[in-house]
Amino acid sequence: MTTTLSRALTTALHHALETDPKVLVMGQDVGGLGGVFRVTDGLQKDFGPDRVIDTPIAEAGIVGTAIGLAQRGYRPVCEIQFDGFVYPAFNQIVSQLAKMHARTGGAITLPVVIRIPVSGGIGAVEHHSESNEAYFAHTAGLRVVAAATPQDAHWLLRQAIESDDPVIFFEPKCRYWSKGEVADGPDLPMHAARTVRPGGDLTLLTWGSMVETCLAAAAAAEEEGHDLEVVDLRSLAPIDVEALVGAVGRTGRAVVVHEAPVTGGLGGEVAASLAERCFDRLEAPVRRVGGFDVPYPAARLESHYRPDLDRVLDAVDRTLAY
Amino acid sequence: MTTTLSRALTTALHHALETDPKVLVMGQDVGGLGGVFRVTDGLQKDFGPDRVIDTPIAEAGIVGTAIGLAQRGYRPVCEIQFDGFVYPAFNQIVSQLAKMHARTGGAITLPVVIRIPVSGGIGAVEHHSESNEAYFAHTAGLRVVAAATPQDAHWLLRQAIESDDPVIFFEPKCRYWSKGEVADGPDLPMHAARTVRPGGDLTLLTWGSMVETCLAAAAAAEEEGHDLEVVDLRSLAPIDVEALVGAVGRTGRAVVVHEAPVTGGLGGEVAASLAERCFDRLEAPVRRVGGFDVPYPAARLESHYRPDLDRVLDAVDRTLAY
Amino acid sequence: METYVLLGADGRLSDEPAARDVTPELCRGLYRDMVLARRLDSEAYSLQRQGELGLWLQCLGQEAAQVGSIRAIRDDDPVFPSYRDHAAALCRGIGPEALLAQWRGVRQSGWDPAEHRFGVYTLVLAAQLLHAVGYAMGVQRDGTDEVVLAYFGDGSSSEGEANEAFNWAATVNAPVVFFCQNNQWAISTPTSRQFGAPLHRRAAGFGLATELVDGNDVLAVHAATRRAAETVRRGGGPALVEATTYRMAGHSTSDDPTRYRTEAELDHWRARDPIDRLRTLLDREGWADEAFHADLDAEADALGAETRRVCRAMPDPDPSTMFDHVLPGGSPVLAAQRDGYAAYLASFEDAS
Amino acid sequence: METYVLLGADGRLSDEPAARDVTPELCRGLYRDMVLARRLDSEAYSLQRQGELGLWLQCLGQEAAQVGSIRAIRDDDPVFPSYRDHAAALCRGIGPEALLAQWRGVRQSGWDPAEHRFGVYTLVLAAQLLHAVGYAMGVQRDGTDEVVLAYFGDGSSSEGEANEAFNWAATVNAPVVFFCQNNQWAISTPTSRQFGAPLHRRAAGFGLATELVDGNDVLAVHAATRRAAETVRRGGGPALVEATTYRMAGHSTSDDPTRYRTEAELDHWRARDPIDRLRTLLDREGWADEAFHADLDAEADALGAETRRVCRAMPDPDPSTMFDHVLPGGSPVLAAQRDGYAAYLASFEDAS
Ligand SMILES: Cc1ncc(C[n+]2csc(CCOP(=O)(O)OP(=O)(O)O)c2C)c(N)n1
Ligand SMILES: Cc1ncc(C[n+]2csc(CCOP(=O)(O)OP(=O)(O)O)c2C)c(N)n1
Ligand SMILES: [Mg+2]
Ligand SMILES: [Mg+2]
Repeated sequence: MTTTLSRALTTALHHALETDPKVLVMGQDVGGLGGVFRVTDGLQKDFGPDRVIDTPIAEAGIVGTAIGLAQRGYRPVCEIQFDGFVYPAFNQIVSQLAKMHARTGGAITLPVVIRIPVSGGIGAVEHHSESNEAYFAHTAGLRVVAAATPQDAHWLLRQAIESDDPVIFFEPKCRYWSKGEVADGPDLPMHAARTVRPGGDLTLLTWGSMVETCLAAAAAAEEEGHDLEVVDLRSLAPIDVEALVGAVGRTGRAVVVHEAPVTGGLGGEVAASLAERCFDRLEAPVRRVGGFDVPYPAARLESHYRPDLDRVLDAVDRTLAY
Repeated sequence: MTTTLSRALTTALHHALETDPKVLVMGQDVGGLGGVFRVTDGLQKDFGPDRVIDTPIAEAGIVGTAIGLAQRGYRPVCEIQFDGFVYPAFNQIVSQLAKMHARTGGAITLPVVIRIPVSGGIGAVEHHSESNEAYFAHTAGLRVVAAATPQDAHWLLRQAIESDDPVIFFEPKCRYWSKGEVADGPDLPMHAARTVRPGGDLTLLTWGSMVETCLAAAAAAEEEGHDLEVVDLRSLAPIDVEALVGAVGRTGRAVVVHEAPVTGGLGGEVAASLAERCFDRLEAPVRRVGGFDVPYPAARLESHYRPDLDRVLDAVDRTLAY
Repeated sequence: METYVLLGADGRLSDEPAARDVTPELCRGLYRDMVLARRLDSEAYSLQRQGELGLWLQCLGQEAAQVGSIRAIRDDDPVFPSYRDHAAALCRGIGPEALLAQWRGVRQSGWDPAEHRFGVYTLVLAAQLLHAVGYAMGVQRDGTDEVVLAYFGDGSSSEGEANEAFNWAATVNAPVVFFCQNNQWAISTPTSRQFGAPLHRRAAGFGLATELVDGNDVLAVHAATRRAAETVRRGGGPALVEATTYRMAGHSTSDDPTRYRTEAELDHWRARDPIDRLRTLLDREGWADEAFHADLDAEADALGAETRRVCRAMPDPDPSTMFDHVLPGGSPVLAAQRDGYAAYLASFEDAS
Repeated sequence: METYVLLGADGRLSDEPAARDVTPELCRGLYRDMVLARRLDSEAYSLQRQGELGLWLQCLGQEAAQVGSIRAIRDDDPVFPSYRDHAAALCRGIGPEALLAQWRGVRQSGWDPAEHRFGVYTLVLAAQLLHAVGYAMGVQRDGTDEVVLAYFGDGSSSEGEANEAFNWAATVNAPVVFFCQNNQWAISTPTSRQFGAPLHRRAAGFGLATELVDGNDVLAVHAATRRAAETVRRGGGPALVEATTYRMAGHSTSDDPTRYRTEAELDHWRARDPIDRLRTLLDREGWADEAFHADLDAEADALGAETRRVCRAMPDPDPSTMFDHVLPGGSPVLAAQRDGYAAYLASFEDAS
């Protein structure tokens, strides 16, 4: 079935609500409005306001009550309206959601999913274009995934809801309206990286909104005779390190691409792991392409802030030329 | 003057309160009690409750009102009681404190210092031993420093208070009672890394609570004929990359040591930068020694969680043997 | 608590004592402020529709709440706004260029807060309320008598930070007036799903002095805010004014309000339009002549024209500005990134 | 609002209607609970002083607030405690091993919440209040009639999350009773620096049903909590009980309360000891004979002995347990870390 990434999420939520009476959807404006990105469109009509819950504007409250609901046996899927509005919930996520299973010696499991529309590229005002995956990926006790395609949006979300792990689920908002195929079943487990495009000269490692950019860069590089591999990490915590090591072990060259500021970003983790694990195979340093160490700029500058085809190719060229 | 790290902080605060009427100290129990670690001991007596402010228990409130006070021309030094209690303030720190200067095009400066007792090693209960520097170091717009000695505790804090930047100031709580010399003036600017011990065979890169551990490891390694260099990063954002590159460029081998979970930790940033910048000089992969990807464990296990001399030496041996 | 009204929906003044303070000058001034604000708002809306702005959040319908309140405080009283407070901003001399820049995406904020004693917009709900309290603590320490005014919405009141601000202010007796524009909606969420008891009651529970006022009655808002501000100024402790009003437009230009509210509800509020209401009074009392209205029309037209002109004239910022003002103390890492990016951009020019 | 009292500081029952429900059995039961709790508390304190526990937070003086409230709800009513609620925990069958494990540092929590319908302690202030509300929303959805009881302290009430919980509960009409042990202090901070108006008033402002009760009067606490719980159970919406009590010990074994409070204040509260007060009633009414007291002493001694024994017997956990239960779904990265660390540890054994 061909559908948009946004619609692929909606059908995943619909399926989960339909098959498991314990699944709940909750967040600001997820009901009658269907969410500001319409991902929950129609769900309240079909499942009622007790299962598709319009919450007060209180992000700590959303995650905190979801934790309580999960302790009662429910499986809440929370929507945070925009990436920049997850911080009021940070305490509940980092100290409660992430740690509860471990601190109770496994007595409490919290199958809570937190959906976060993430990253830029839609010309939004401030606080609406943050790429904050590194905060969560560094937090032990969370599973963090990033969907880049309708197929992953649908199946990763279903897997996330079915999983007993607390999952931070990132949706690249600039890709909500992109279309793609959704297969009848998942092709990969939640934790696996995917080789989106095979290639022998260099591996581009990326996720979320940048997967498409990297594919475009690979296509452009092909015209210049370079055969780039593109790997979508999908799972940002835990990272499928073995798959990355395997890929870069073959090509010997790698560039990591993400939207978040490079410094302290998850690209550092990827680059450091590869530099350690592929030390003897690397023919050039692992370069990172990402946002600058500045607050996400005003919309008219975002094309300069976000990595684009040219900036990716620039890093690719340097790496190939090394 | 020889004094404890804790006392070196107290005298720095005392000096700041004395010389600049705009400096305020605020936090939970900082007044009559002098803070749970007694860092603010005696300050309220000397400067009164309007300048050394016992606040309600509301961390967002502490940082949020500090932002307002700074807009009014004050220079608040906030105390967060323990590392694990900074998260309720995360929204104010990440979206307001860090971004205000940039989002107002420089119209507003926020000379706010947030002091956070950090890391483990004191046998505390949960949420009292977090090493959460990576969250802040990844946040553009913040300066992040970590003191490891009385000298740095005193002078870094004075520099932080004098600086117009918002500064996250980490104090290694297991070192509060360690003594050391405090000189009559600062020997380094706030952003500079320090070579704590010179050495030619391998560079240990570390900060905060682990500086002492690394020095002990270097001393032990010396007995086996290895000449280890120890570099204290001091500034975690921005990192003094050139100094690190210089050091590792000379030794050709490096191990990064910190208490936080390795995955997504700041060690990844350091290792990735070195692997990129010292690619041709590195004779072995940059190894990282840190906490495991688990919530900080119960006190009786913390000696297994925190890097110690043996774990550092293990990584050193592997790196030297590579 | 009864809603305080001075000028009924029918445009008649009540016999409240405060009605005696209502002068023709006051009414003409408030009327002018509201009319100009509405014009700016509708011009900005059109500009968004033409693609000149990325987004716009209209203050349509809330002019009385904003104008009435900001005109009730002193010019040197600092204000911490939310993001829909264009009418209030205009009263503080913030012009269309400054007001539109953020929404055009050329800057993250439009004006210097110190110059206008009016903070930048805060898009993260309720964060500004704590800043206002902190600022007010500064006022206390300085021993001056400014009153801090902080705007927020009904929906924002559910955030933990809003409640920390109420409690903190009450605890330290901060000179702040919290002003809630309860416009009935937070995007698609009605107040019934936002709180279980009226906000003004909650505020009283925190120990704040409270006013509940008809937010579409600019005279009542003015009188109530003045009362609240004067109590605060005299050291009587913080206050909260809840103004009942209505967001006549969608939440933003991205919103589709027909998905969640009815035409009947809109009609109900159309009949309570704050500008029409004051106009009725002006007309009945003969407090504004034709010349006044003609001048005002001309002024509004000029403002509209200026709004269109300055909006279209705003150039895209230079990419290097992205690196400015990140850390006042500067950073070699950032300087390297700025220079590296400049060199990278230059490499394209060299190539072409 | 007047403080509700049934048993005066002099140990006399008031003529309140609820006093008629006071039976000798009830009093003996509550007395026993309080005496046992105090013994456990003091044993744990001693164990900490001997270095057997890393830390202990005493509930000394707050036994009536805890016992009275938890005995007023049903055994299947879920409880979300704070961290000082040992008397309540004991009433739910949580024994000394489970209660001390966390403070000895061998586990992060002591018991299975589902088994005791008593959550694990929450050290991050106020976080548990939102969990309680969420759990109560689950109760609503299940259509059952449990009432959720959530404990917190006066200081915790300043946190944004506490206020989000009050507001959220009121908005969704969640079946929850918030129970505040207002023990006058939050470490060194008195309530006068924590809020500007009494908490029960704030709670009413949020739309919660409220009770203000003498927290050292176990009978009043029992009656007030029962009243609140029954309102909630009947669907009357959430409630908040504020119990006025006193933390007789330091905040924790790391605290030095002489730095911030006076001996006179302690004396005032010593005269209001909740156990003595009920003892006076039991004695005057002849509701407990010598045998009862002898049995109770023996039971307390046995509990004390058991506490010392199980505490000292708790072994250090195996390092590998650190890696258990991080993610229910498991993780290859974590498994590799666990195996790597085991191999590392084994390398020492091989070496020696
Ligand atoms: C912390 C946070 N959460 C969510 C949002 C998204 N959001 C923007 S406006 C809005 C509704 C606010 O309603 P209200 O406070 O009543 O103000 P109004 O828009 O009605 O003026 C929401 C949920 C946000 N900006 N900040
Ligand atoms: C979020 C958070 N901030 C700060 C602390 C540190 N702290 C622990 S107990 C305490 C005082 C709590 O007072 P109260 O709520 O009255 O409970 P009590 O200790 O009196 O029972 C503080 C500030 C914490 N545990 N959590
Ligand atoms: Mg609103
Ligand atoms: Mg207390």
